[in-house]
Amino acid sequence: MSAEPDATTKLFFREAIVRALGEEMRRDEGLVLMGQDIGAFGGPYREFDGLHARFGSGRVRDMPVAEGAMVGVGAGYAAAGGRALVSITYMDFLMLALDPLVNYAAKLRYKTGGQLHAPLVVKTTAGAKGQGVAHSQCIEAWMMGVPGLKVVAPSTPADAYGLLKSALREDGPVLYIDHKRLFPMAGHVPVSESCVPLGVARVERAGGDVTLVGHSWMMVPVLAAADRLETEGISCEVIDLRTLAPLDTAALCASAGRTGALVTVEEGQLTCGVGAEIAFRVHEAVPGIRAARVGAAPAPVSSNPVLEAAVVPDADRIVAAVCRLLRGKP
Amino acid sequence: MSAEPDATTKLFFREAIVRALGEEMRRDEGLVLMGQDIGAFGGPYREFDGLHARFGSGRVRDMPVAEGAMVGVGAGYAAAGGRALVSITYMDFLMLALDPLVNYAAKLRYKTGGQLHAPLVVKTTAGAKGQGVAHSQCIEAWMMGVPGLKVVAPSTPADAYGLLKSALREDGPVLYIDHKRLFPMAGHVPVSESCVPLGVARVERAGGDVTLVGHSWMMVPVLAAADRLETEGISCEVIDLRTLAPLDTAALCASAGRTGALVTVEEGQLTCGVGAEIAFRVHEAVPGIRAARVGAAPAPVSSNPVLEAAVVPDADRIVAAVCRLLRGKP
Amino acid sequence: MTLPDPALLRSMMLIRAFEASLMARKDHGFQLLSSGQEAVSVGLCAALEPDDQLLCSGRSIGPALARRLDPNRVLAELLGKEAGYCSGRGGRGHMAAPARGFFGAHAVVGGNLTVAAGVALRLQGEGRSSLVACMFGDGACGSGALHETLNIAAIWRLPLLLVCDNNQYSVSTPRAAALAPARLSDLAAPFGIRGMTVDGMDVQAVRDAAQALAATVRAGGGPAFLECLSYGFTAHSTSSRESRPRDEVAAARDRCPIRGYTEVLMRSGVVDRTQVAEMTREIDIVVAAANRFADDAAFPSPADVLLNVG
Amino acid sequence: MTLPDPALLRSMMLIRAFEASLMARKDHGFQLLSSGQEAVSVGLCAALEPDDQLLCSGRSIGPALARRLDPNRVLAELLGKEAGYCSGRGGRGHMAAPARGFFGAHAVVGGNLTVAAGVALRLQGEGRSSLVACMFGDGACGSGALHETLNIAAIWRLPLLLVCDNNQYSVSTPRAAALAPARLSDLAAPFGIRGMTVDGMDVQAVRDAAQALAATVRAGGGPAFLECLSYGFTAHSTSSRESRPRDEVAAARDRCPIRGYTEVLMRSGVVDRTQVAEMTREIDIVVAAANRFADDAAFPSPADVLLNVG
Ligand SMILES: Cc1ncc(C[n+]2csc(CCOP(=O)(O)OP(=O)(O)O)c2C)c(N)n1
Ligand SMILES: Cc1ncc(C[n+]2csc(CCOP(=O)(O)OP(=O)(O)O)c2C)c(N)n1
Ligand SMILES: [Mg+2]
Ligand SMILES: [Mg+2]
Repeated sequence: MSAEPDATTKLFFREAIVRALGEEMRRDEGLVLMGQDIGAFGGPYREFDGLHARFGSGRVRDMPVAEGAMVGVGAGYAAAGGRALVSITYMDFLMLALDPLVNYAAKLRYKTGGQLHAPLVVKTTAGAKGQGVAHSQCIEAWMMGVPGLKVVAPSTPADAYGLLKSALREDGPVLYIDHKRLFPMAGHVPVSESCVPLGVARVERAGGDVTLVGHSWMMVPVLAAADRLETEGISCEVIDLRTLAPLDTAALCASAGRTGALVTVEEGQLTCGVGAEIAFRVHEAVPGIRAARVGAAPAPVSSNPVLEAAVVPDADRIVAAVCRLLRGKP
Repeated sequence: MSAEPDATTKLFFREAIVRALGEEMRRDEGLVLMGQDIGAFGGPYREFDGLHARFGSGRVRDMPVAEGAMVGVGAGYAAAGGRALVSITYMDFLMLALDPLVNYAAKLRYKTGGQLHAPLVVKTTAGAKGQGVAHSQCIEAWMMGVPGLKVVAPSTPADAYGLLKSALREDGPVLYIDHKRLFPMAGHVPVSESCVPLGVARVERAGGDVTLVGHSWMMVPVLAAADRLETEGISCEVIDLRTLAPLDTAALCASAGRTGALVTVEEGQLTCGVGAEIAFRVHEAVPGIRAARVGAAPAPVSSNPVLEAAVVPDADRIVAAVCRLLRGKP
Repeated sequence: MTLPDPALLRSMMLIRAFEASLMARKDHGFQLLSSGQEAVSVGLCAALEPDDQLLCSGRSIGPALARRLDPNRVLAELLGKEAGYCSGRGGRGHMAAPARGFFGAHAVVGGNLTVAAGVALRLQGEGRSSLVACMFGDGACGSGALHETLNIAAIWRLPLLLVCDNNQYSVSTPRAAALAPARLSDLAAPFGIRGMTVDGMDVQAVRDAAQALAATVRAGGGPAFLECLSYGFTAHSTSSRESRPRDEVAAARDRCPIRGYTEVLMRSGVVDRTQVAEMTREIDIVVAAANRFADDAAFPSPADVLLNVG
Repeated sequence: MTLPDPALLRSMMLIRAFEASLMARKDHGFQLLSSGQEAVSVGLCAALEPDDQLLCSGRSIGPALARRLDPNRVLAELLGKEAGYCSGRGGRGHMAAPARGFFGAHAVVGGNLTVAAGVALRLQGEGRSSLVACMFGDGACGSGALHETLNIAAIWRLPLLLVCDNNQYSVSTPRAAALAPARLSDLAAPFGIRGMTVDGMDVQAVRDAAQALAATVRAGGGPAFLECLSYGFTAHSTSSRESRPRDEVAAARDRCPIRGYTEVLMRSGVVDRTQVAEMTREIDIVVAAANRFADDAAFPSPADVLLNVG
């Protein structure tokens, strides 16, 4: 009883992750998962649920609170012929592991003249959800310029499933980013096993007046903004980046070339951010394009509900940015 | 016998640093310097020469190879009412210290509602000079978007002197960046004590056809390129950023508004880099501006002399980028 | 060994009642509680002087109240109100009141260790006999920051009292599965740092050990390491699943530090049943007042989001 | 205790002569030498099997040659030539030849420790009796990476032999000023890891200790920690000022591991003066050939700058 080729099933985001991990664990006996509380506990967001029972404590490894070592051990294991996924609970703590990730894993293939490479996925969770200044940051832009490192950040269960599987088949390190607010979301995922290729953005919605670009959780306010703008007669083309490095420049330029206007949206800081990079590339390819960007206010993200909301972009701010850009209002 | 108000004296870059540190040490008894081999040894580039002898081992402290603790201890000392300068020999190792710098020091004032702040300067050295993939990186762009953190990167002894002094009088953390190739350079420094304000770029050379923007060591190839372009009839306005955060957006926009063309130059990676940010801001203020950026090739910086040179921008590449931009050649 | 002290009991009871009232609120948000582990904060704070500084992990409610912060402002801070110590910006993870000897919490596991060493360096430089105490969990002992801190504190003989509140778990991970040392205080030995391990459910044992170690630290003897074997009565956080064996939790509840110390005090005749009841009533009043204070306090204005950034 | 072995002498002499020839070149670039410290690499490598993996710090010339890499390709790599093991991309700081049991150097101090634990995890999973040896300096003992590695290696009983080549300095900083422990091998004790400290100027002592510890590691006994007390004959790097006391350096030269071991071998009758002279001549030929090989080898083309990035 095989499923229709494009049949789908409904999964929660965290279930899509469990499924991708389970399939890849079965496919590749060398793959080990390492992280804090990912064993019998099933992961902070149950995104590792059941894997410990299925694959045992040799392949699903709880680790001490030692982020530097977690990524270093993962990199060494991967470089020695294995494959590792290391879970860094929150992206803020990735700062503790940038030395092994950036100085070692991302450069390994280059510096050894191709003798070694590190098939390592560092999986982490970004974004604000009431946990305060050191548990809320989005620093993916830092990683987008690291030669040898790829970066993905899905916004749907299907992409989480498909991108994670692709990431787990890469030769070099990949940073895979979830968002705290995505885990409880549900969505349609293909019934049959499949991958989503890295480096390909998705046009989430076609439109003619302006191109809206986002990734991860920001797709939710972006799509809400597009709905509202529709009612005001503004037709938005919405692009979900999915992969941040390498950027799908061609798709972005093609869309912006059609619409003539670009608004980038990110939850992290704007300065040297995702939007700055996209805008530069689009400007080069589409001279005269109008561009605006929406991102965090330049402040830390407090656990304070009022101030957290004041920092993080929402549909209102996106709508306002689009209107300002299109109507030329200051 | 007091000096003329604008009398200058010739100092090597490293001497300018020693002078700034010495003056500020005398001025502020709470200031301590911490770093590897900065004591009797005088620092990797002799940029701490003589300070240990003058101020003693209580205020000029050699530290173990423990970058995370170095910045954490410096932050705690500063937050408790002192002031600290922590020397991280190479910027690559700043990755080991981003947790205390970004997650603690930069957020301290905000998260305590103004009760505490960390007058901390993290001094480090960026850039390529034959030391290989983990001793050559320029990651200043990562730090430019961190709320609560300032970033400076002088290119002359006078600015090193004046910016370091200003940094050492700030309330919050400042990342001060030298470059390996700058230390042996000499330049004119004011005889009388003075500071260079943070946040103010310097127009290094006036011109009418294109604005060239750089910082740190890149000013050397930028100025060389401007010389060569002059002979080809292209007049360059050259801006030295000096402070990367906060960016002197007004000065950049004013110049680019006059010239109509902008070329940014940085030694680090282009993606989400300094140039992307500058270009976005200038585009917003000067619609229709033509912009190009020059930066590292997307590869690690090998110790290999041929490949290092192939990655890092030089005057040739800057000249080519300017010509392409102005002549509209692809 | 010092005498039984009803102030210790009151302090522990305040923490317990305060957290119970917090949990009874709908708006409590994401919290890490100290209930069950009160003896560690309270025993330690009994050894601290006003000029000392205390730092802790994100499990900050016990330490903050034990350090005698105003419960009104603590609760306001936890709920994000402007009247909180950090104007509602820090919350539980970053609660601070340095003017009251509480340099503060930091929610990065192990992240406050090196900072505490820096604060200790400052106090040392000022030439006073004050010390810095830094509380952290067993989980933090897996992090390299502890090693770097021990080494630097030892070579510089910093006035630093490291206090490991070993509640046997890092989220779901049992301490024995995550950490190789037989006793976590053994980690101090190679650095020539004095280490002790005590029953963290016994407030008097904690206080006596903390006082003994604090005395050597104050006397210029350099840092010390105190491990307190404790156990939390609730799951890791208010949003975590409970994963610990039920009978293990029950057994820990049988070793309740408050009940245990009440018995000690009554047995030694320092308090009687009436006085304990009176204390309970008084604490209820304090806690109720804190809740009213926090309710009446305002949230910050979103317009102030950029205040105190740089 | 095993018998005196002329192969150990030859290996040390090769390192010494190789580095001398490198220093005689104008184009030597930025190097960290092993001269004076040859006994550590050579003694350790005598305890390694072909299937083991060796990792080291940026001070990689001694370890690479002791691990029997081809001197031609080592020198080519140091000089950035395409014929080097890493096609001239790694240089001294990142020399690697994993197919020959040399997983490689990493120039971040302490940076290879956690990586080595990961390699050991892989070998463990493959169920062979191979081990991973990781060499690092005394300076690396200040870094938290060591603590995290010791702990993880202990709880997972990894086949990891940690070898501290304690040359008494981190650049200019004396080990005693930077590190509190009396012996650096003491750092292993809290984790239940076996530690030993030996004379790192005595190749036989290093070999015997490494063999003894390697045997327990191979037998599944978990990690071990070997500290070798050594001393470098030249300044930290080819571009560093010498800052060590002159008489200290002179005293260390008196303990030259090569001279010492030559005497041992001659005294025990294993070699005579003629054989040593013959060895010297043979090594000179090898070193001269390496220089010719490296001279003849080409630099990479700048057009290949993006090769093997991702
Ligand atoms: C560096 C870092 N890694 C992970 C976390 C997530 N985290 C928060 S609390 C915690 C448990 C820490 O355990 P322990 O130190 O024993 O403290 P406890 O919660 O038991 O008081 C973890 C892993 C964190 N905050 N910081
Ligand atoms: C993390 C880091 N910090 C600083 C440096 C700069 N550095 C290079 S070698 C070295 C000395 C290390 O001393 P040790 O570990 O004893 O090794 P040795 O050079 O004595 O062999 C230092 C500080 C570095 N490479 N990495
Ligand atoms: Mg715990
Ligand atoms: Mg050394």
